[in-house]
Amino acid sequence: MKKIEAIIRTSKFEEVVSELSKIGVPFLTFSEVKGIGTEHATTQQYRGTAYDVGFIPRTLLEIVITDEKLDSVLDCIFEAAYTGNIGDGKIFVSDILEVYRIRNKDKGEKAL
Amino acid sequence: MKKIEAIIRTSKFEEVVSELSKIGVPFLTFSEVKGIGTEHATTQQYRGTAYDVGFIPRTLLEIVITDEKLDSVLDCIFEAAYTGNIGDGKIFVSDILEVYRIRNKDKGEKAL
Amino acid sequence: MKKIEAIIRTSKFEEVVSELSKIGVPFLTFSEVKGIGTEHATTQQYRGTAYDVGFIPRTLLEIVITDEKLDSVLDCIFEAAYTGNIGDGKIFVSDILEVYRIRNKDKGEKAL
Amino acid sequence: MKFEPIRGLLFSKKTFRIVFGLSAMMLLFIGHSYGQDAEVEEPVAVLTQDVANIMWLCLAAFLVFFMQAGFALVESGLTRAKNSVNIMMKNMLDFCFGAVLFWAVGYAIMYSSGDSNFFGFDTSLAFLGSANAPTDGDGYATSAAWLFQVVFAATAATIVSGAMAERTQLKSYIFYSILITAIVYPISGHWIWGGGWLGDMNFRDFAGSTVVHSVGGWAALVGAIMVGPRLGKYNKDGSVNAIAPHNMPMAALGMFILWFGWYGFNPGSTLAAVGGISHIAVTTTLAAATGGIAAVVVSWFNFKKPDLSMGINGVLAGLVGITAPCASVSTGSAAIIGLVAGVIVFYSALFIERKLKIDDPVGAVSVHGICGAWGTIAVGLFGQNSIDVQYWDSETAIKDGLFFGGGFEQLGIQLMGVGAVLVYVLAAMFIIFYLIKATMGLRVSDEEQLEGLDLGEHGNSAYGGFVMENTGPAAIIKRTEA
Amino acid sequence: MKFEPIRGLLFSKKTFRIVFGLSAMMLLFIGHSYGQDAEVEEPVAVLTQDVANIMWLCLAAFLVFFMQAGFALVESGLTRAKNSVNIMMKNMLDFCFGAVLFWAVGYAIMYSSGDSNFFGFDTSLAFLGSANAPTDGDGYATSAAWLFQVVFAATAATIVSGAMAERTQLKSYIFYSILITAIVYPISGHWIWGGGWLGDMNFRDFAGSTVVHSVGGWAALVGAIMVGPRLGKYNKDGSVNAIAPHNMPMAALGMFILWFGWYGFNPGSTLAAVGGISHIAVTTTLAAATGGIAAVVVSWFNFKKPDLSMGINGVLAGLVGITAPCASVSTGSAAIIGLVAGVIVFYSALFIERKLKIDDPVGAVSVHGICGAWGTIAVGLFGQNSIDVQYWDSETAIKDGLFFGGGFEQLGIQLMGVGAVLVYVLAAMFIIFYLIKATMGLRVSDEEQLEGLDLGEHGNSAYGGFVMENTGPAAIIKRTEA
Amino acid sequence: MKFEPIRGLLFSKKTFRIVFGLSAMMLLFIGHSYGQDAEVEEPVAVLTQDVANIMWLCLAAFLVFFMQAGFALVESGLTRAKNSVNIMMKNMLDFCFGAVLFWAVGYAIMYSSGDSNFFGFDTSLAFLGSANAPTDGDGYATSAAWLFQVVFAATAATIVSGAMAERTQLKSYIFYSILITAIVYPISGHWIWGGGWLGDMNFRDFAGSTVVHSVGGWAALVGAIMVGPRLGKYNKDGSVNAIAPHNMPMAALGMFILWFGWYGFNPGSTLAAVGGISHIAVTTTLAAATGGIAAVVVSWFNFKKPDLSMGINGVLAGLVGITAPCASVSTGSAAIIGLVAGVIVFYSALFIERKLKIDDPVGAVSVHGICGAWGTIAVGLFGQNSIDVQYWDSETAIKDGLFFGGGFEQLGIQLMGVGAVLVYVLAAMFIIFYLIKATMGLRVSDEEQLEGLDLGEHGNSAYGGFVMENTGPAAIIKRTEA
Ligand SMILES: Nc1ncnc2c1ncn2[C@@H]1O[C@H](COP(=O)(O)OP(=O)(O)O)[C@@H](O)[C@H]1O
Ligand SMILES: Nc1ncnc2c1ncn2[C@@H]1O[C@H](COP(=O)(O)OP(=O)(O)O)[C@@H](O)[C@H]1O
Ligand SMILES: Nc1ncnc2c1ncn2[C@@H]1O[C@H](COP(=O)(O)OP(=O)(O)O)[C@@H](O)[C@H]1O
Repeated sequence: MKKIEAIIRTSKFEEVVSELSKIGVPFLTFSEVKGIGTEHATTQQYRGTAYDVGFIPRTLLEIVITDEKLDSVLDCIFEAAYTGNIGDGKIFVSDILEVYRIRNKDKGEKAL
Repeated sequence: MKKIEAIIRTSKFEEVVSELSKIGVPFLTFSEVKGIGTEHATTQQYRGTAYDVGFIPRTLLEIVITDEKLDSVLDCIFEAAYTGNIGDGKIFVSDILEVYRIRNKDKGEKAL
Repeated sequence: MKKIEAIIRTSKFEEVVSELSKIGVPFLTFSEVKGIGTEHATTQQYRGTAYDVGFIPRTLLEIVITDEKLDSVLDCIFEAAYTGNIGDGKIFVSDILEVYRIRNKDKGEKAL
Repeated sequence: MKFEPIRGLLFSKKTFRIVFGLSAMMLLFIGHSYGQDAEVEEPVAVLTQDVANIMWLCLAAFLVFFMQAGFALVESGLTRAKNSVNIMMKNMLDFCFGAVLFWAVGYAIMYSSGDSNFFGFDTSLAFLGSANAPTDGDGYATSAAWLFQVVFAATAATIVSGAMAERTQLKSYIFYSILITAIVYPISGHWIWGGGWLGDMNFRDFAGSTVVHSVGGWAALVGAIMVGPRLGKYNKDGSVNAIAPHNMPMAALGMFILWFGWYGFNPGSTLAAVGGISHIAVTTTLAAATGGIAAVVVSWFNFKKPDLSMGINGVLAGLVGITAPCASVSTGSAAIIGLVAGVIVFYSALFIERKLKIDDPVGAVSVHGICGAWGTIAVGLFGQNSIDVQYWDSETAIKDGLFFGGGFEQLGIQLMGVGAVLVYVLAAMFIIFYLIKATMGLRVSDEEQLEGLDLGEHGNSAYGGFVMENTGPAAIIKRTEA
Repeated sequence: MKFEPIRGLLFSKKTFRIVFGLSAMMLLFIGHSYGQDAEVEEPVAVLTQDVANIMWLCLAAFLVFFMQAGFALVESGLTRAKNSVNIMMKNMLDFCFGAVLFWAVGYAIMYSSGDSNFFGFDTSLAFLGSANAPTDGDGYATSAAWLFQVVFAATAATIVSGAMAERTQLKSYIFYSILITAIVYPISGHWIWGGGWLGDMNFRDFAGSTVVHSVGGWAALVGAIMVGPRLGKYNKDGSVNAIAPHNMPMAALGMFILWFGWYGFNPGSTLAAVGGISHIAVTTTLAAATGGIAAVVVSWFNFKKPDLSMGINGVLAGLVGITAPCASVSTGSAAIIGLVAGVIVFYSALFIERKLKIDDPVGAVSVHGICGAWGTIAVGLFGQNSIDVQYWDSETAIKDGLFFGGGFEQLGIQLMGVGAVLVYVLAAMFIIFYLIKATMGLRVSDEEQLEGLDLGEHGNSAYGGFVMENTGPAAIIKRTEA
Repeated sequence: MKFEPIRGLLFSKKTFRIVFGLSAMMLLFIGHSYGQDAEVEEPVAVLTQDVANIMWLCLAAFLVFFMQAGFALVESGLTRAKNSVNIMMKNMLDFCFGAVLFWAVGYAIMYSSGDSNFFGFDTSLAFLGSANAPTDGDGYATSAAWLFQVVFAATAATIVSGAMAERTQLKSYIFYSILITAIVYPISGHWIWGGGWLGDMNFRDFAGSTVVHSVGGWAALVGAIMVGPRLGKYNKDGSVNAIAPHNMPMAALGMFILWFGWYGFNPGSTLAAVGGISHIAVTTTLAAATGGIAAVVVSWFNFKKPDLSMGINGVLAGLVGITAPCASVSTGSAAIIGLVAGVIVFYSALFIERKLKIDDPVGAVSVHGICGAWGTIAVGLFGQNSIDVQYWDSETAIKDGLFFGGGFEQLGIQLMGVGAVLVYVLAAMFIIFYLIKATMGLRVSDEEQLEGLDLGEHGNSAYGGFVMENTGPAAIIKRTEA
């Protein structure tokens, strides 16, 4: 099994989730994170002094998936999270040794 | 060494932490995440229009542990996070190559 | 490629980020997490009843990096996040199978 | 503010004169007239009715001024956090610009002497005319009258802010608010309170259900239509999404402040220190209470749960509804008028949102426009000559209302007034918003709307230090069943 | 609100009559009586004492009304975010229902004419009787009296809300609030202010330490006991957990609003426009100040850090404490009464929480119940006939208090009043809450309590857009040492 | 508060006397004097000017008291969430301690009878002297005067809180606030309002631009300098970082409350119930409005975006600026004075922050110190004898100002007053803060400042349940270009 961590634009979140559910992946865990990269946040100002918050609010999706489904999920994210501008985000793929479902101690693919 | 990521019910957080500390694992990192899965959040309504926030607030535990202790930690979570209802959550196990303690540059198991 | 997860003191965040950017790593993702470990949070009190929030707000840095750069990043964090007191935090290193840039589907080291 | 201390006022002749520069006007020396009453030797100064009227009018105006804070809080509380700076700015500026414009122009239109029953401009009142630097009680009375009027004008202006919240350009809003306080509001105000044709017909709008609230409410309707709905409010199939508010306690505090300020709005409209203010305060209280109850109960029944935002709207609907008839009806009638207003506002808000597909984030059109009309009409239904005549002379007092045996006469007049103002305001505001839209534009860009007007218009945010949810327009908000 | 402009009022005979419909009652034409004083030629209208009384009573009532917002903010601020919608709803509805019920029933009980010293019902006052549609100054005076009383009744009712916060069903709360405003409060109110047996004994409770605050406080005590503590408040071993508040600036704003409103509560209780209101305002100010200081200092000493929530309670305790004696004591005594109240409220709150194990989230029982009793008793300790007699006639004025050489006479009367009201309210409220509990239930389910009453009772949440901590009952809150 | 009901007041002789204990003083029985007027038979009680003055002074004082909430909200809103508990505590305690000290000492200094033009202490006024337990109208008038003065003294004290926010020890702040209310403020107050040398020169500061605001503002300047800037405010190269505020709607609400309270501050300073309050209310309104407009427009021009915090400062600057001249200028002049104040406050705030490198988180020095001086000087520029003489007798009225043909005479007096108070306050406050710093210290430790004073001084936090950003001093705040 693989873990996909996708750091995407917050504004693309809705779209990605709905596309994923169309290809049969209606489960994931996400959280609000902040990204530092090439793209910079809009400068804010208070009483005329500008400040750069230095980061951009982004959404981190965490999806654990069987190896077979990996490519379709990747493609789906490429599609739905894309704007073509700097800052579209990254996807990291890593190995997961084991997965358990707490409710019934299912393990492995059954647990997904 | 292994990394355990457990996505549990927020309401079970207290119990899991206290059980873990009983089996000698009084350290972990956690954060507030949101889950999309089979279980759905209660519908809210505003001025009569219902809305489904679409996700459930969950707590993500991240525990890095020696391979020997893995099973006891898993059992402990199975026990303490269990309600038997849909939405009890998942546990993902993966490999960790190396661990360091920043304070003294300890590495490996010593660093845990 | 490797993923570095560093759980550091929130107060050291600024310093770590600026040091990392000096060694050519001006990209990372971070989030607010809470740590349970040897160090405890300051006790608060309300109407005379003390309460221990039981955790410490910490910052989790997530940096994916080429294998060559791993050591320099680690050293940099060791340096910048250090105070010498209990609670300086931990660094976990793990393997990343693949990295993609959503904007142009770059993969591998090019995508970082 | 010199005093030595104030005791001096009472005994030292010198200080006495110092502070009581107006003595000739204000003090009433009585004394030797009491030939047979040897007890009272010294002349005793008493408060004249003229001064008492001025003081009451000022106090009432202060309370009405405070409603500005209430409007700001209700509007901000019922919308999203990313637009809060913008909303506060609008509510501050519409009063600031409104005060200056009403001083320069508006008052002179509203109270232009009776040459015309439709429109006039009395240059002697522009910039407060002689009361600009008053040197007698006459001038002070005019100052007090202006003060009480300016807070009313600002109320009418600020109502629109809520209906156009979260998507309107700041500069367009300022431009609009200048025009309504300077021109639109004073004209219809002149018709009713300034000696114009509606007033001459004995159209009764005691404290402004129509003059203030309906004018604001109809302007809000035009504004909401012209600026269009917020992104994500309506789905392609026409179904409605909920856009959740960001701070309900703030909205509730705003409601309490508005209710508090209304005790200046209605009782102050006697324009004089008279005992009758107590009855007005009672009718105001009861209508607010029954309005709140009605809206909560109806929402409980329809939604299965009692809705706070509807309850807030209900209280305000009751208050708007009783504003015209507050000095013409019994307490029992007031309770019914409020109750009906609470029901009306509920169904009206849903109708406008769901059927007309007009996006009015705070329900301003329903509360102020519709319930303002209801209150004005209610005079023709529940009005009683025997009560009204206490506040007016017998010639100008209303006829009994339909439910009190007076037939349709007063009701007809009320309906005509409601209709005339409706048509006038819709037309005037359509032209104004059309011109603004055509020149400077009304609506911010979609990107700006998504990231919030605080960032787009002001470059910062309302809640530094708080972690906020990263919400897009409909982000993480899915409509299920209504 | 027609005027042309108000200057017209002064000079045009016609308009004059229009607005001054009440002229017969209110205006005093003086003129030809000044035979020898040729200066004053025109008759000058002056403000009669009757109208001045009505106006003062109304103004004071407006200020007291605003306290409703203060209560809502203190209660909401000192509790958790997940119950804020519910708290606002309760504080809005208890006033709404209270106003209607007090209009229909309560006032007729409280001021039933003196057939009975214990209980009566004056049908001529139900639904405000003849003042329902007043046509003379008499009716206006009754309206003003009702207005001032209804805001007091609502205060008593809303006190309970805080003590039962975060776990009480909304419908049960509404039911309770109807009963207290319609029946419980008017009965004991009748005893003291309505011509009943306690008033006849010259029991002194000038502005309501007992009539309003203790009644509310004892009802809160019964309510808090009957509904039980919040989940997670007490551990199995009986030790106490802190349940941290969600918005301290909101609570502090509530305190300021309450203090502000108290200037209507106490000085307004003269019921007349008299110079003595200034002394009452001074004693009120000083007691609030010393109450706040005392509670902060004592908490600083005991907790090592000054506690804001205790300071807020201290200010309110000082205000409640001075409410009964505000017009009977010197400023020095007022400062002492406030100081003692600030100390009492601190130890009382801890005692109730830690020893009695009663969960009163905002300290309502200590502030209103205990300090209400303290203030009433203080009249018997610090009262001075020479001051009191300024506000009452010599027959009904109090005797000097214990510390002013008057012995135990007045103190005895005060103690009897405190005791009688305590017993009565505990009994009445026990029956009421018992019946509510037995029929519709008092407490929400544990699940609902955990996820918050905003979600459970109202289906939404107070702070959309903010990221909140996912707290369970005692979640992430561990008690260490007190 | 016994009544049966209030109707009793009107008809029952007994109750009448009960409440009207003061009848001898307050009631004016007129009747048989109307020989030829058979209509009026019964004696009719009327409101005396003395009582009306007391009531107006009390009402105005209540409004000014409420400003305390406004100050607390503006200060807290414009700073960071981690210091909000501390700020509320300071704003509560400075009033509490201020009231007690001004009662014990301050008032006796300020209104010490005229032995000395510079300093005196009238033991008969300490602890309110005979008005401690007043038994006549004289005592009530003193009580009212004290009440109105104490809220002014507390205003001066609380201004400093904002300038020293987020880094000052609580106990040092309490100590400071005791000294300013007990000694510093009363001395310069005595010079101007208490019969001292500046008042004798006909220096005009009607409602306290200098007496209250400049005193507070200059004290704030010394305080901000002595406590030093917040950590992270200035970089090593001297460049400035923005420290973002945590709650802009809260700050805006505070502004509205302050504006509302100012209607007590300025019109109340007539110290008497006179018609002239309406003109004062109008000048106050216009100056606030133009001040707000000016600051927003200037910030829009300079920053490319309109800045709400500057707008809030602008409104307050307009209000401070009109405080001295409110009863001496025309409405046109008032609009100009406010406009200039709004511009001044903008550039002053930037100059103090960027050039002087003094860290004043809320702009208190600019709003109250600088604009207080501006307002005082404006009397010498825009003042008109013909207006001023309405409020003072001809001997003490001001000369026409420079722009009204009066030359430099009044301007010179105004400048002298501004200068004298500036020098005095800077010197006095330097000594006080120096001594506090040398003994107990002024500043909290850097660690405490980083984690917030709420945790350090009070052991808890303002916003339990909200997820907050973990901000260090300059954490995640990087300055780019100004
Ligand atoms: N090496 C990395 N490790 C972790 N997160 C990264 C890394 N590089 C980029 N990110 C995340 O991806 C986001 C987008 O990267 P950015 O360089 O701005 O644009 P792009 O994705 O188009 O290359 C960043 O804000 C950051 O959150
Ligand atoms: N494949 C997955 N990848 C990441 N997170 C998942 C995945 N499947 C489930 N989750 C997380 O686990 C939570 C619980 O899953 P759910 O399907 O609701 O119930 P159960 O755990 O009983 O199967 C989800 O809310 C989500 O946070
Ligand atoms: N085994 C672990 N798994 C995950 N997080 C850990 C683990 N051990 C420690 N941490 C994190 O590291 C933080 C610091 O650990 P702590 O024991 O307090 O001090 P030190 O880093 O000096 O050993 C903890 O607050 C927690 O967030």
